[in-house]
Amino acid sequence: MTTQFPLKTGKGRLFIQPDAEAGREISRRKDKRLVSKLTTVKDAVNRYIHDGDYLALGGFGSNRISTSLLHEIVRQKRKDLGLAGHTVTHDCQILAAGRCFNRCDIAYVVGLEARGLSRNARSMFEDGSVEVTEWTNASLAWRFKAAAMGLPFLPARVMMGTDTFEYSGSKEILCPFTGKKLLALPALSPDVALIHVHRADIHGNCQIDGIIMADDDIAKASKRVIITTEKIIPVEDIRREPNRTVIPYWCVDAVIEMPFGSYPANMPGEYFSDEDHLKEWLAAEKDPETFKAFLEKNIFGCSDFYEYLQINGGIEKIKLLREKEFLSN
Amino acid sequence: MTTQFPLKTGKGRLFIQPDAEAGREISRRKDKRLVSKLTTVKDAVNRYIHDGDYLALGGFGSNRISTSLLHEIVRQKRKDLGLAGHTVTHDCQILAAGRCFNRCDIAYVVGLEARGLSRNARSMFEDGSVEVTEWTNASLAWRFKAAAMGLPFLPARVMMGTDTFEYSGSKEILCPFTGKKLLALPALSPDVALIHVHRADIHGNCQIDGIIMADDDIAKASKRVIITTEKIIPVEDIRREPNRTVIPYWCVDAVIEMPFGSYPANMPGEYFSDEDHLKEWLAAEKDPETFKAFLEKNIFGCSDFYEYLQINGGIEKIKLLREKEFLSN
Amino acid sequence: MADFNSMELMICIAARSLEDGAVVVVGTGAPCAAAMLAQKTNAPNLVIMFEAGGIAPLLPTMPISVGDSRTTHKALMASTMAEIMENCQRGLVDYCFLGGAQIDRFGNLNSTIIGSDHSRPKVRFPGSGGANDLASLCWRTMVVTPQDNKRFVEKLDFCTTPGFLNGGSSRADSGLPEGTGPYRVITDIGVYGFAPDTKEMQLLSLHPGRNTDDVCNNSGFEILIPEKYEYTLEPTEEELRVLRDVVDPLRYIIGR
Amino acid sequence: MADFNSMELMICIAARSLEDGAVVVVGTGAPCAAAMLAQKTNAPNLVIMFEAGGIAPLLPTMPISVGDSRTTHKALMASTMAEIMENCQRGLVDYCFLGGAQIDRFGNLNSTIIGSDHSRPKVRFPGSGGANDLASLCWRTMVVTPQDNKRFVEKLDFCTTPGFLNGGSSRADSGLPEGTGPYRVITDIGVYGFAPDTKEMQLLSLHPGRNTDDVCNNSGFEILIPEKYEYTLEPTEEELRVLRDVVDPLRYIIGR
Repeated sequence: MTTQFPLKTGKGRLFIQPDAEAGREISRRKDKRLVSKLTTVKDAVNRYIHDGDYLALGGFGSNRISTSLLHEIVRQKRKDLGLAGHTVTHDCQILAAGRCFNRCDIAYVVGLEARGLSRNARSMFEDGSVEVTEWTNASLAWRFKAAAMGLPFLPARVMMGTDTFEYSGSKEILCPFTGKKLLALPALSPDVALIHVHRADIHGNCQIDGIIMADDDIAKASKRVIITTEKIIPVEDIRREPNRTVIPYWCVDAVIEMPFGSYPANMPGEYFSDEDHLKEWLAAEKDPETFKAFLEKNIFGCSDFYEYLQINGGIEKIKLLREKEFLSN
Repeated sequence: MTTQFPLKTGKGRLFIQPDAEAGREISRRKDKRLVSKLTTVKDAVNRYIHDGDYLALGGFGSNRISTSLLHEIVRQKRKDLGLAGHTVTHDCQILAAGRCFNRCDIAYVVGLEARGLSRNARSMFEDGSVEVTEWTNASLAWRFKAAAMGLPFLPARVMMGTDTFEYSGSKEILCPFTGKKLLALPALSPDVALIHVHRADIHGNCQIDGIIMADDDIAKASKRVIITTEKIIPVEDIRREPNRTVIPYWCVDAVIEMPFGSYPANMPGEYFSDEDHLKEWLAAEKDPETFKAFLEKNIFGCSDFYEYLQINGGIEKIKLLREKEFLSN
Repeated sequence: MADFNSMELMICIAARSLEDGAVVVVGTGAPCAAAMLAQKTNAPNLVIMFEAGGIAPLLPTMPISVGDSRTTHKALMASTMAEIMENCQRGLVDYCFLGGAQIDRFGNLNSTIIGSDHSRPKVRFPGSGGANDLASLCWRTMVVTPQDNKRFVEKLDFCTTPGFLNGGSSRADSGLPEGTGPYRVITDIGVYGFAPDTKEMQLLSLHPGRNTDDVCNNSGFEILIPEKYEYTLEPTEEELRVLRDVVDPLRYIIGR
Repeated sequence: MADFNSMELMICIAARSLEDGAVVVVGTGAPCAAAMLAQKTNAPNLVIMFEAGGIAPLLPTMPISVGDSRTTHKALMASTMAEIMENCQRGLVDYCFLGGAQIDRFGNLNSTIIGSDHSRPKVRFPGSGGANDLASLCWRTMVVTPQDNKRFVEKLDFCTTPGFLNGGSSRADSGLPEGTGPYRVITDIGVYGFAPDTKEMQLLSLHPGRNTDDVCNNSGFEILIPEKYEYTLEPTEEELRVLRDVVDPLRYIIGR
């Protein structure tokens, strides 16, 4: 049917085929009862994340990420994961530390923005360990949105004319009304989404302060959603401010209360990123032995996230990062 | 170019052609400076609403509507307006009272939901005074969203197979990825939008409590936007809760502080609808002479909205409607 | 036998059709009453949505508009019309409830015009509103309507809202989401479903005191009467009590 | 002649290019410094957006990520990545600022790979991020970059982000929004624009102490040198004072 469009198609592989009917079946089967979904990081990773799954990560790289889940994925040695890289920075770096993924829809990877590039993550993309399809931040955000809207595709006006398009999985189409060229972006429905929020009730209704990035659409687009939250709040608090609900409970499969759970990344209004620790991580990657020891200390040698937090300064460190967040230091 | 799709096209007229490039020029020319846009209802209608303009109305018929602006349009005898009818109820009834419009994209018109049908509005649609194109609530909401997203169209999965499609201005297309049939909805960019909100600053940054209906997208889609607000708040209050900003200031051309400005319609968290007055209005329409006198009293004989509010009970009435809103009577 | 009117009967039947944990988009009136009744009887976890944006409110009383403040009273989310419709399009919503001025054998509905000239209709009705969207996108469409020859017609003046279109596989071929369509038509005479192959309306159960002549004589098209059909279970005392005392104490709906 | 380094010079030139009331999407580093400087000098009503969702913050200090909490400090709106990109697509955003590992004569940028085999690149860079989107959708793309033969190349290893593509009308033909494209390339040697017809990069103004040989010798492609070009005005004392004392007192950017 698509030969009706004498237009270009990107040659990148679609790791997830758009399928609105399959998406509908998944939404239909989600549990709509208001039941408690409280669990632990260990259990959630064990139960909901399998080798080969395609992951979407909430937040934006070094801001509001689910560090505790990412560490646990590495500890549980998940392999062959797919990754939506709509700006993944420290989160990508963590998964690269475990060499957990083998394919990636790339908008932005291996870099930590102004902080520099992750040597270890880069090596995975340079030595052929990772199959890549190229995208952009907007096109990945809109691919999630297409799935969230129950559509197989969304039109857009980016990427045309570039190699980014050539190595993407998108297609050129003509607007049925204006006859002008547009890009068609295939819906993206990840197997699992990991999202860290400010507040959630035990059912999974979530509030987020500050920018939402793409998390509302990711939650709706994904087959399974694991929420870590700074704080559990009663459902009555959700019902008091229904305008503040960003992710509704039926999207969510697991809820874990995880104060400071975005550390060492920034959590808006709570704590700033731990730049010293991020620098230490980047530096450790320069030497394989150093990096191995670093990971042993910070991930494999820790039984859980709080041990990791503790060895990096614990609550005292968080207090300093709070001060930094509120610009008092 | 569109003949590439051997698919059906609705025969309804598009009152506004989708044109993403024209929309971009309008966005470009909007004033982005933080200047005061405070004005009066009279001035705003006089300056921004011209005979022949195509209007979108915020809210949902008898909930959170810009009554003061609608009355003023009737008083200033605007003619030949176009109307986006994505559920217009009492608002449609007011404009029909002035026979102000001559074309309408219909999802829901002439009815006041459970309250019954407006005899006068119906007559306009039955005697050929109004050219109509059929749509649905979702398709109109998505047409606004397409324009808000800067796209000429959005795909959807509604309307197919029905007369609603046949009398619409939409087209069938094939999904470039799945080959399956979809509907294409042309973007809708109204000339003017009238939106009533809970709080706005003098620049036009708006907060809304409760459901947003389609107002965020309408504000972005429209060439000009007139905001009436229950209350003006300082810009510092906007900056204190940037998550609550639903309409950003650059969309907005005029801001009018208009407490109780949705009366006799519901304003969530402020006052319930005045069911007695709405019933009186519906009843008055049954007899032309009675209706003429009713309009003389309630619109033409009033110099402004507060005179209308005063003759219908004034602040005492609002106090009763507040009690009703809070379920205490 | 308890004493009840047809509206009470229809609401009770509709309520029973909603299983616990289902998601339903309702309008004002009987559908909303049915959803509230279901929540307070067989389906405490029923999720009620309103097309203007309200999600899972604790309804204190019957809304008068699908966009009024009752629809977000202690709601879990106050969203947008697009968000609700996208939830439906994404397959989240199990049921919608619709009515209409006319219905045909395939469950198609007309709420647009009476007359043959669209530009000069004899009667103009409100139009689709969200009806076409909900019937297109929700898994199962429920129709609650009084039954008579004027409403149950051989041919609609205007097909506002899709049922099974021309029957058979025509709905599936249309591009509308797979596996969707009319599920039950609940009238004051009986409950109807649709034949699996032809998608024609067929009798499922007869209400107390009704017979198949009532079914036939109150329809402009032939309703299939299978050899076996059920008799509608009457509303229980408990259902009627909750409906009358809790759901609609002022008899806005059941007093009609 | 005031004393300043190339980074300070580039930031001051970039800041001057932003007129009051314009909307700009910036990343971290020099572009953000330029936007802050503009706000505090010639463009108090400059609207700064960050691609992750922050809109019009009162920046207390330089963000370290385009998604960190500084980007919504006393912001007018905290939105989403999609919302920012849709603002760009709708034509709201006048300027974006980009860099890259390579740039060609038509202002196309590479931030994806070095090497010829995409599946086994010699060097993997982060990729487009939002660069392709912003350069596709914003009215004017500004590039701020040091200039040398390795960056200014005859042929990109990978065209991540559209400039004028193959020059001439190729960008307009591509489907990208009309009237958009690269506007200025600001380097440590000069400021460049693009020839109206061929869309090739051409010299607009030379920085103090630079000559046209510097322009040519530090580019892998021929930069057009028109008969008439300007000499860049030096940063004023006031610009340098604001940049050093207010915008970047810790010299994160200007100390590079």
